[in-house]
Amino acid sequence: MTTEVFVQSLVSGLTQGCIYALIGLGFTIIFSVTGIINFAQGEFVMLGGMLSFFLAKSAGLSVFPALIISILIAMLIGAVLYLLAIRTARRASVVSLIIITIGAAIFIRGIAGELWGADTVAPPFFTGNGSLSVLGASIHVQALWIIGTTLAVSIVLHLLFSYTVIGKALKASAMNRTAAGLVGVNTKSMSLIAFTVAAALGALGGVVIAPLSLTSYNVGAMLGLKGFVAASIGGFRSHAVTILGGITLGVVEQVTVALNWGPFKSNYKEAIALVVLLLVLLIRSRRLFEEERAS
Amino acid sequence: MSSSILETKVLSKAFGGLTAVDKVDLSVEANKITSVIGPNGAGKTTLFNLIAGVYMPSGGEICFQGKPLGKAPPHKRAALGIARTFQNVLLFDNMTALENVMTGQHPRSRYGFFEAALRLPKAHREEETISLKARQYLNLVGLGVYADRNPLSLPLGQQKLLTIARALATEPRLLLLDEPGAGLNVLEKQGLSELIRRIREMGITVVLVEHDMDLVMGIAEWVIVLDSGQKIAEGTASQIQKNKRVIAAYLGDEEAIE
Amino acid sequence: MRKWFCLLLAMMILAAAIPLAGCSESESEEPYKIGALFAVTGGNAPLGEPEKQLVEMMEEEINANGGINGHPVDVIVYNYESDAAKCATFAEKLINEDKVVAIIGPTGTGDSLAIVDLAMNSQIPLISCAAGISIVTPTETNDKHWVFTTPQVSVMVVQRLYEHLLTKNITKIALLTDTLGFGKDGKTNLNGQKAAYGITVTADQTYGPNDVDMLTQLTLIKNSSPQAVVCWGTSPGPAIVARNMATLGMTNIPLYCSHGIAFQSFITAAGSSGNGVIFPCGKLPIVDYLPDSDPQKALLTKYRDDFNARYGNGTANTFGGHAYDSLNMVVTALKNAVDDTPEKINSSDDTLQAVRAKIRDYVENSINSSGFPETGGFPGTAGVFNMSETDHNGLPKSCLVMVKIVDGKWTPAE
Amino acid sequence: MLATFKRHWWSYLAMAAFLLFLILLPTQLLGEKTSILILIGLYSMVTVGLCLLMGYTGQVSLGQAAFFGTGAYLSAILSTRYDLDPWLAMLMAAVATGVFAYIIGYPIFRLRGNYLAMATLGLGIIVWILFKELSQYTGGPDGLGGIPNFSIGGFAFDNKLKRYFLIWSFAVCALLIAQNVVRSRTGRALKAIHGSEAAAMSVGINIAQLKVKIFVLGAVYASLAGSLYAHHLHHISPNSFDFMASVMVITMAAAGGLASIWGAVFGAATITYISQDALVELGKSQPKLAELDVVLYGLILMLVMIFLPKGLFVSLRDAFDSWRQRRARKGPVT
Repeated sequence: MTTEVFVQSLVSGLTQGCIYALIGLGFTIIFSVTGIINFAQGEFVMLGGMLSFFLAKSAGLSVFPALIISILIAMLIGAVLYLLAIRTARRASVVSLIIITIGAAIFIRGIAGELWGADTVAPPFFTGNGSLSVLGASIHVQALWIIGTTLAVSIVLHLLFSYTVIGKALKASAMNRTAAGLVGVNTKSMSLIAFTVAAALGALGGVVIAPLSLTSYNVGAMLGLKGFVAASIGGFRSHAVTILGGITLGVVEQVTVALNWGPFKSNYKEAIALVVLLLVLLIRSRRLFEEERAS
Repeated sequence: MSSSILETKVLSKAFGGLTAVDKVDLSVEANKITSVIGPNGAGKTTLFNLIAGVYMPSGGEICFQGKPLGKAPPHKRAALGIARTFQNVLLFDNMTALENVMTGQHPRSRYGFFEAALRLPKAHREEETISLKARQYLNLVGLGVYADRNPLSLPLGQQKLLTIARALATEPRLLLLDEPGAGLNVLEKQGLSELIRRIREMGITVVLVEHDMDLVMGIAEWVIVLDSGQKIAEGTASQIQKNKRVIAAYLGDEEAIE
Repeated sequence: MRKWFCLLLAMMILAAAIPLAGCSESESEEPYKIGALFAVTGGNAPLGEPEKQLVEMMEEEINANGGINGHPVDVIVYNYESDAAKCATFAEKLINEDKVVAIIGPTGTGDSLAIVDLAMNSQIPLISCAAGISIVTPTETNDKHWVFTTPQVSVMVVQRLYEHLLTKNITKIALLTDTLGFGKDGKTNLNGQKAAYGITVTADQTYGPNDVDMLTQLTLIKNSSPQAVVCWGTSPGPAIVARNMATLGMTNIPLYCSHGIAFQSFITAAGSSGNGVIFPCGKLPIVDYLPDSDPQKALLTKYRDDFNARYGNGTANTFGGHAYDSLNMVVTALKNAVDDTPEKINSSDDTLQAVRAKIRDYVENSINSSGFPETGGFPGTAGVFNMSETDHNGLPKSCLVMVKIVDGKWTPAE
Repeated sequence: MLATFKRHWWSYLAMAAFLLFLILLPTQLLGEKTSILILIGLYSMVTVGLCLLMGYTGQVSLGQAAFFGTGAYLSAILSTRYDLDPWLAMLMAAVATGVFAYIIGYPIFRLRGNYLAMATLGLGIIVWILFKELSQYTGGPDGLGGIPNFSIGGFAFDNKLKRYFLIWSFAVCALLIAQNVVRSRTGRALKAIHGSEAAAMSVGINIAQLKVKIFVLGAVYASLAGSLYAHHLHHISPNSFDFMASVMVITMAAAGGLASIWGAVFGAATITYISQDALVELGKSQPKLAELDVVLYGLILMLVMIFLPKGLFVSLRDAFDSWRQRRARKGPVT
């Protein structure tokens, strides 16, 4: 494989990986605070992309207002999802919660399909359709936006969790829900915040990626899964590792394409993420087991 | 201590930094009621978990009836004849009281998947004996009338008795009781001591971890005192009551509490 | 808790009861019942949705113009959500419960294959909207006596593309196909036909449905220095490919796609990068360039204008057209070959069977130049059909044209 | 003793009534819906397998469709590509699937809760991808056709009614076996694992082994159902075994109230009816709602789980029991 191809695969992988990372962060935040895996997480990516497009198209908004509003709407939906579906299902089992969020995913996807049809749409680029080349590989300007956004998000999250009251409260309830409750953290509102933030992250990912990858009402599921892999690499605890995990996953996927070798030339590429998932889970299993023993 | 049923040799268990059980040598005499006491965090429950096989020791070994237990998992040790109850009860809330006790018969019944799936006579016969025995143990602890109740609908005292019945149903040689008295009223505690004596008379060795000194001193024929993971004393109830180190440990503990 | 429980129960009952209510609704006059199976949601939604829309539109139009021989027509459309199993269940439903005279659809090749045996066993005409030739190729277990299909079969599309490439002296091509059914099918045919046309494949890449970009694949392709890139897939893939080729500055290499991009949405999605893309397709996109002598022109123009008028500009596409052709065949058959009233048809299973047979025979024997001598065949959106006992597709290669996108408009490439 | 006997006596009566009902259904009551009734039978088998794992043992599996699929594909491939007798093909498929489940069972059941869920999900999707990619065997996305009927000697199961009885006899056996297992010491052990793994171990239950055993049983059930499915529809394609298929099975289990054998049948029936019939009919009579069927499906999923976490069937049964008890209290005490 030539350096050109290799570098190109790294660049594409990084771009793709950033999205996985953003989605993964959503999973991590919700899970660490509520102990719930939100199977509807991927749908927020779809919502972000579709909303931004249709706000720009129908309401004639320019890129950034559209971006803000679509994220706000997504956050609203995230909050509603928590309040109506998750909170009402008191002391529901893991299974129930899994099915509830899956139901929510199907529901959101269905509504989106109804509203916006099955066609693929291409929101406008943030700043033009340019691209610059590095070592013979090309990076689209939008890709820079994606990478930049991910960077910004990770910094903001870090600050949020380390220096703000809410952040600390979130952290606390992530470490130990009951304890956090005892020291006066309102875990319910923490869960609400977690869902809202996660929705925002997903939507943000959707908005920045859509101009490049294009989007349609049914892109959520697979992206969600990739995001989950990223999150599981991060053990649903560490934000940093989740981000790294996402990026690694993206890069690995692209590099296998670059290898241009037998199996990976086909759809088996899609399976890579899942194999990684299984490996990570099984490798971690002993530790997870101990954790549960301890608690 | 010739006829000891359980022995630990320099038994240790460390969790990361702290050593919960520290080079403990002890020997439990058969057909006696032995009590392990000690202030909170002395490592009593950890000791139980080591004996029951929930934790694997980080050092030393445990011998049951003269044979080292090695890395045998909990279910194997139950089959060997080590039964236990839990501080936090842990009854099966998805079964009736009777069925809870019936689960205890698991290691004593043989029929498997296929006999069960096809309802073969063997399965039938064994089921009969299982439920018969289960009822006996239920009656033994005086809960016969609650056979079809959901365990969680019973008051704590009876829940604790139920766990004892469940443990007895495994037909153990050694019964480990983890704070059976906690949360019981005076009357219930008397009943409990009675029950424990009766169990001993059935030829079952009883080891209990207990905070309630009156209960311990009332029934324990041998008392082992742990403090911060180490065995600081052992002897008969009266000997222990006079033991300086024990008193010190406890006073320290008392002060800490107040 | 209890009240929620009641609420939910009520909902369940509702879900169960409404259909019954629906059944009790009876039209003033009994209609001819035609069944339709489309993947309105799921993987094939972009194809299934317009098909369903077309059918709804056409049904209204027919009934507005007094129906078929004075009888209204009722097209029962089921959305099988791109699930072959559901497709089979609904097909049985159409045959045994709704007692339709013929089935049009399904949307996908696999889904069609899933019910061809059913069509044979229950002896009902099945006029598919999927492009896999295997649907109508007889097998030892199924002579496909009852099965027809109206799109230009994919192998023919590939041949048409290759012929065009040869006229442009292009013999070294790179393949970039999607990993879904459509792309895999294309890949198979592209590789299967290349030898016959003396075409060599320099690179054979695929892309997943969720790939953000195909830059890596395209870089590999670029390095294999082909004369042209052939991208086989449905949106969004090809649009991304077009954009990525621009990003990589591969403007000197022409991009050829499949009829899978014959959507307005491709042009909007690909933007300026879409210009210069060439693909084989039915005549619909370039209908305005057709000579008035062309037997399809009037029909295509009407189809496009009606569809756009109803569902918005640029929504008319070739896939809705396939549903149009399939339904049109059944309707024509009912018009010309069936004289029984719907009442009589529904009176007994024998009469129903008889009509199903009549329709099948008509489609096989009269949807061709003998039935429509003045147009040399049955004009449809996909082409002029000449069905025969041996050809249940009936489309000549000539019904495909090469379309080139120029300034965001479809224009003839030849 | 008396109580348990009473319960059993009731269930024998119920069983007889159920069998009679099963015979009447296609012949007298719902002949035109036979194909849906068949699906209900098949999904009941899969769902019961899952209930044993999820409801009784408390272990989640989001990949059950994978076993359904392997059963279907192995059976189909063996009987078409290698001209094996369908029965033999079905047997071999079941064995292979069981072994497969056994091999992956041990590592995967070191996981719990959400992690187990995701692992099984990943596994399910990997298998699904294999169905699509191993085109030379599976026919790729277009699927595999021309799958022969079952036949005993001269008698071929060549129409729906025959297959209905074939499939339901399998389903009923599966149900009975499951019920016997549940009422045995194994069943108690399963429940014990669900109740408290620590306590379960303390009474001598080998939880790791038992989890895998029941996982294998569920897989074999799914595999058999898959084979029957393949030889019933004669054509299979990957979409029928994707993630959503697994979700559907879970929904059926949940709707029936995970820890209930008969609930599984109820759940399978309800969900199959809603997704395969009711919503479609709804769309036919109310065209506006036609597109919304998927949305409604999602909505129903959420509502059932939110408001009836114990599932429709169990909730109904509980309601009925409490009503009976209230009446009993009023009545004379014997």
